[in-house]
Amino acid sequence: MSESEEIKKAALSRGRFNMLFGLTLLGLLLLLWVALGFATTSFWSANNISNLLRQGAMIAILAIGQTFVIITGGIDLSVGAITGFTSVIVALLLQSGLPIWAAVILTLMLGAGIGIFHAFGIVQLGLPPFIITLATLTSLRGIGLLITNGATISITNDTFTEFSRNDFLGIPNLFWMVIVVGLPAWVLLHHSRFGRYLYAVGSNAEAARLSGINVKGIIYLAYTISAVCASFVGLLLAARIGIGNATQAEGWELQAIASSVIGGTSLFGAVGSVHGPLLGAFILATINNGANLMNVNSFWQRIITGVLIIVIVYFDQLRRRGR
Amino acid sequence: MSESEEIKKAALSRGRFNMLFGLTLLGLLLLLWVALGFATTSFWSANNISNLLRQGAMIAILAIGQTFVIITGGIDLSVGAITGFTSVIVALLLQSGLPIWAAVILTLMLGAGIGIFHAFGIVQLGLPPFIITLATLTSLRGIGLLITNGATISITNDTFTEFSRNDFLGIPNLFWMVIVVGLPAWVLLHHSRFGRYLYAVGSNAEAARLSGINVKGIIYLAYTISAVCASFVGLLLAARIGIGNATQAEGWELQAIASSVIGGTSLFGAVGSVHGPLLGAFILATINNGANLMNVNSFWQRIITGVLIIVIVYFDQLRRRGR
Amino acid sequence: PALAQQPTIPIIVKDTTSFYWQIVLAGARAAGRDLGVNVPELGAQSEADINGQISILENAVSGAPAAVVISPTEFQALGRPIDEAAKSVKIIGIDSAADSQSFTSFLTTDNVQGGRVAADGLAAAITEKYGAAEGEVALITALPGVGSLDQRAQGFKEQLAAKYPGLKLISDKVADGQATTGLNITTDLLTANPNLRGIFASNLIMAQGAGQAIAENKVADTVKLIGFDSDDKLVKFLSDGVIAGLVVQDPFRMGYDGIKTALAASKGETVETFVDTGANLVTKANMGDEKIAALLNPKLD
Amino acid sequence: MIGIVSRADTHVAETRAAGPILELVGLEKRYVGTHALKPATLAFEAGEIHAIVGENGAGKSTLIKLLTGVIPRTSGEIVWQGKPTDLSTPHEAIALGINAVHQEVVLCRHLTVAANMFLGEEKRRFGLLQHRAMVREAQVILDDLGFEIPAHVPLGSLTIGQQQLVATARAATRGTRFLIFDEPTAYLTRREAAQLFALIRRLEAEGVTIVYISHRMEEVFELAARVSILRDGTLVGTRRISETNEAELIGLMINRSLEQIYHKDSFTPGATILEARHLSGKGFEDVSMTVRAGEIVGLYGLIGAGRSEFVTTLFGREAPSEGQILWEGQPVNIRSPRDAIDLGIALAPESRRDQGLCLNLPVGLNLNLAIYDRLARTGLVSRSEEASAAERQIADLRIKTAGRHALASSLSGGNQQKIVIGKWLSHGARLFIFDEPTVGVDVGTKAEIYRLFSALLSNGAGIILISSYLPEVYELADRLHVFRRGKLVASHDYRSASHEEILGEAIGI
Ligand SMILES: Nc1ncnc2c1ncn2[C@@H]1O[C@H](COP(=O)(O)OP(=O)(O)OP(=O)(O)O)[C@@H](O)[C@H]1O
Ligand SMILES: Nc1ncnc2c1ncn2[C@@H]1O[C@H](COP(=O)(O)OP(=O)(O)OP(=O)(O)O)[C@@H](O)[C@H]1O
Ligand SMILES: [Mg+2]
Ligand SMILES: [Mg+2]
Repeated sequence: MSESEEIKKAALSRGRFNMLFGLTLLGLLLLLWVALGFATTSFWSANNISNLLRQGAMIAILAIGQTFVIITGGIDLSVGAITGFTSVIVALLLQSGLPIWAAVILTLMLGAGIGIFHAFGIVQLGLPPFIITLATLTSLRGIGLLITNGATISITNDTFTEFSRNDFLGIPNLFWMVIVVGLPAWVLLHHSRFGRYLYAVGSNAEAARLSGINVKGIIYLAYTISAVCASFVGLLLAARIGIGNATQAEGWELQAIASSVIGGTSLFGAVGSVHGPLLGAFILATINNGANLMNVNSFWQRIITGVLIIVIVYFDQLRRRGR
Repeated sequence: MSESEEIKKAALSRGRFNMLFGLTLLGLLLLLWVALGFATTSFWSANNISNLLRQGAMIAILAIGQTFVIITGGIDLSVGAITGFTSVIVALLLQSGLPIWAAVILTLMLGAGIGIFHAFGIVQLGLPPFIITLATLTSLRGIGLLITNGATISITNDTFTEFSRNDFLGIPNLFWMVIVVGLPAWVLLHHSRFGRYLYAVGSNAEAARLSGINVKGIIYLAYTISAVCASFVGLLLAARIGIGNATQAEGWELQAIASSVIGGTSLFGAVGSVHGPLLGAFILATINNGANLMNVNSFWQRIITGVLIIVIVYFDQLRRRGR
Repeated sequence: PALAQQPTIPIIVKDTTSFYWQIVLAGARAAGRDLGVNVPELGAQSEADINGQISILENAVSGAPAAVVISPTEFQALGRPIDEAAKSVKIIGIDSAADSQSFTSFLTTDNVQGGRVAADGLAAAITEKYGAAEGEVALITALPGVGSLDQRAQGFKEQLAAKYPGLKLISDKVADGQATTGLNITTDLLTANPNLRGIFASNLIMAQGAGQAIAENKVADTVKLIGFDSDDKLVKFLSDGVIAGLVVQDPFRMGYDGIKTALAASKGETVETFVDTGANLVTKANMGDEKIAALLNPKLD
Repeated sequence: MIGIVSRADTHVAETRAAGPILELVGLEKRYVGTHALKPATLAFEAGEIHAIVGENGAGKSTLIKLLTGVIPRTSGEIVWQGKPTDLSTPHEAIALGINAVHQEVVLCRHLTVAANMFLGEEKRRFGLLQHRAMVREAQVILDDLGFEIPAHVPLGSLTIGQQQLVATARAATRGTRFLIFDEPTAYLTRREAAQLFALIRRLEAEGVTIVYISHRMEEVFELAARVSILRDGTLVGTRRISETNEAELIGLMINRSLEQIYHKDSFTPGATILEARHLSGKGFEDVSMTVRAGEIVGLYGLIGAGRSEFVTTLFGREAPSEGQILWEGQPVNIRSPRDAIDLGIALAPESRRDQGLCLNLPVGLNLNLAIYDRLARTGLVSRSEEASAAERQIADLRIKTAGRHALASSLSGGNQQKIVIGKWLSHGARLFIFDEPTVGVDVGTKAEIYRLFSALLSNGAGIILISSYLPEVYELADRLHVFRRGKLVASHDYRSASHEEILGEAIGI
């Protein structure tokens, strides 16, 4: 199909998709939910909805952080490794007797440090984001394994571990954490100067520089946010599984990036939102949850996930072209 | 340093210094080799050099294919999955009694089919390369697991498996395969007009199209090359470990991309070569081989790999800027 | 309608992509057919994915099954979630333990014991060749941070220290789960340590890689390899003499008996609280035994 | 009239009195391999309009980049109101009140017009952006300046000309005291240029010092009080506008005299090459015209009149919605640029950045891009032919570059434009479409390009020439078509109508 045909087709579908336009990805997610409600008896049980909210929460938070980086035109491959690594750190700190608040703050500061290191590598050493974050991905797993000697550190602090299981106002704490991260992220990205500058840097770094924007500072900001989000997820993971283990969260970076891209973020930068990645993460979580409930063979589950990713993104593309 | 200066310097280092750039990564590789020669007794044994050449071969071939895709500004996350999947396919074909040449050809054709599907998704459906190849990554593993039920298919055809063990003129067959792939790839990328078109598409697809280049065709070409390389590696893998198993080659896509980037390819497209990724792959293989020979703790090995990646790419950047 | 009346007992394994767990699932499937139970087959996509298994457990429980059969991926981490789940359903554990008192019954191969069996097998093979249990040996683990693999390593090392002081563990390698990595590590071990006499590759995929390296370098005579679990590739290696021995468990029985016990427990019958399904050393000598042969060639359907 | 330079108002009196506002003392810039600006000493008087002229690659943009902190200088001093300053970052320049509208539109395509206009100086309340207030205010400014541009759309959806206007509006409203325009009218038509000049006069009245770079001499004479001439990186002189003339300036610029810029040989038109019959498409409607061998068909119109859309449709970039294209009398279906090129059509597009150049690839590759099927007859690219083809274009068009291996991005704007044209000269097409071919090209080279047109015509080719610069189409076109809002509203033979008539038809009065 030639581009002109594409344009024509887009024009034709404009009308039809104008309705869907308002629904967007949220509509797709709800559609999935309705379908699963018919297909299974247990999907809409309170219990399962809680589970679903819990299951999507961690990837959702990673995806939000990742989105900040992608908007600047970069990528952060290390988020999974940071999550695993910080789960070890917080476990060690808690086991050493530190109060929870201190352990949490120290862990988040460590996360910030990793993010700053990434930005340093990119800005000062001129390394491609892919390379520096791939290197920390490898190294952090190594360091985590080294200090634990490959073992798991159990967390005996029950207040800490119970947090991840409990609810507040009937909504799982883990999902509240998505809101706790998402709301400031939304304000920052869509309603603050820095958010604006993130887009500007991703769109045209030279133009941003000529406008007097501190481009390097913005890059530091983006990578720090991503790494802090990842270490925050490390805390949640440690609380949820009750241990610190350096090999956890393997491959979550790809899931986070996928959530972000499904949510409409462009890997070329300058396009993205906070709600998109959230929806992306919960769409992926719903696919898994639904497949489990419907007792789909786990091999089929992979195939279906792959196909659904294509279908969802394809329709999202169509809708956006039709806009 | 300002962007314009960088551009100017990059300009000078291109072309005339392209050769030198290749040589200097080669210099780094040789430096590693000399250092390892001093650090261990067995590094320079004929046996170990053979091993090293074998160990780097598969990632090197993946990296070459990947480079074609990256030069167009895309990415192929599916290469590891294709490798695992095609190792299953060739094992099944061989076990069904097909002669080797037929099994090989069918497998490579399947690989080409996957590549064409990727390009179809990108060109016709307008999907981002990241998404479509992530989707096939997931689905192919699922399909491979489904048809094998998670088991490994042993290959009883000894001619096939011995190929990966044997030498020709004292050089391991696996390394010959790197040459068999690398030489045509080099001619194609650096000496044919398609090579020029690949760069043009990666630099500015619209300008390329207005210059009469069949941009879609070039994208089909790039993804097909990458997928065929990956399925070729699937053949080599099956021969080397004597089994077909759908979960093999996990994470190799990242290793291939890393090799390519270490070899000077830019993830923004339009910059890359054939010799760069080769050197990148063998640098990574050398790090692992050396660490094994020196009996470095496996956890330290990860840390060292990460650090060395940073150091190597940093020095490479410095040198390129310094030109 | 028949299906609707059937009780549902999901089985949750550690990693659906590995052959070992497929045999467990096959056992469970067979039990489901024989006993009229609906058996959803669940599991994470990697033995290292603790969070994934917790989510799957939560999902399984919210489907209100008659009972749940689970093989906990990690001792500590699965403790609480299992306690939580046991509040609403009966939980039967298989293969590995968890930090929980809530199991109604537990069927396991002791992985630590499996590691000891491997050490014994390696010592025997080295003694047979060199006359004494002496010399350098190495250990290759597929992935870091996986409970069962760590237990095998632990049992192996303990047994070496306790019973075979002559065997020196000179290298303890952890790979990334890929057969090629096992292959490369083994080749490099052979290069760096010409006096190496034995290797323990502690799971299926590592044994395949290591076996290939032994075959490639034609050192089967001097370097004795012990693997863990089996498939036809490894059985061929064993009969060709490339591998000195395999430690095999009885995954089929674990799956079958797991469902059977769970069904009984869900009906309120009393069940045995602990069953050891055993780990056996298979060598070229005993691989023809009927019982062993059944273990080596489990029927998947 | 509202004071658009709000912050500068208070300084008017003071700066007027203070003499030179900015001085260069021995300012110098070297790139590896290029001495872009040789030590230059020059003083800008407060409140004056100072023009800078010079050939492509003479160093004009380099000078501007130095003054705005975009690139670091090699040596020399910049003195701002008597005090030497660093000016090592754009931020510093902006803080002093130095702003520029750069030659290439450097704004963010993904952001809205309003966001671009306020970039770096967002309006906030309680730390939060005031999205609506910014759009509203941006719209007020745009309307006040007479630019018909919506403030809420993404910048990337505008034409380059419109983007250029946004950049101008933006630079003018930032508390500017020293404003530099680097070829601002390159993409503008008469009407927009007039709006721009009005803006410049307004700024002048408010006491802003203006540096104005242009290749169009009449603009220099219309606006400037003084003019400085750069040649090959050297500042060769400064003149009061009242004491010089065009010939002297051109002589200083290119170091030789140029009798006439517009070179026109007359050929008897041959057979019809291409005919468009009632062609409609996105942006244009019911256009019919013919192009014959040996003639130049000129298309004139305001920004967005639909000329580019029309010719890119001829070139197969988009499909027409109605109508027919005939090639040498035969109806043809051109579905892609490839089809068009195979027929024998060549198009040098209007936007060199977006459509014309692969900026991060070498000059040589860019020049040869359209002819690789010829350079690789055996399948492999002939390195020697590749080199000689590129070298020939570099020499013929006098492209100023470190060599064919230099990246296209390292060339000055006008030299980049030469690549866009040069790419097609050796192609051997029968119909050449040049969309704004001389944007940013210096007078000397313009003359060369016009001479090349003659050479193409004498070989039996036909040319469609689009220009927003009326004198160019007026002096060169054998037949001139005027576009207005997507329609072909008038046609004239060579010099059969006056400038004013044509302009009136284009605007629609
Ligand atoms: N980033 C760069 N790297 C290397 N050389 C450069 C770079 N930018 C400009 N040059 C060179 O510096 C010289 C002056 O360029 P400059 O852009 O100042 O010219 P100009 O007078 O603005 O020309 P034009 O009228 O074509 O815009 C040219 O020879 C150009 O090739
Ligand atoms: N951002 C936009 N969104 C929608 N339509 C646009 C946009 N920009 C331009 N157009 C429309 O496209 C049509 C043709 O524009 P085009 O650029 O072809 O005109 P042109 O005569 O070549 O003008 P220019 O001098 O700017 O090149 C016009 O009707 C214009 O309104
Ligand atoms: Mg310039
Ligand atoms: Mg135009």
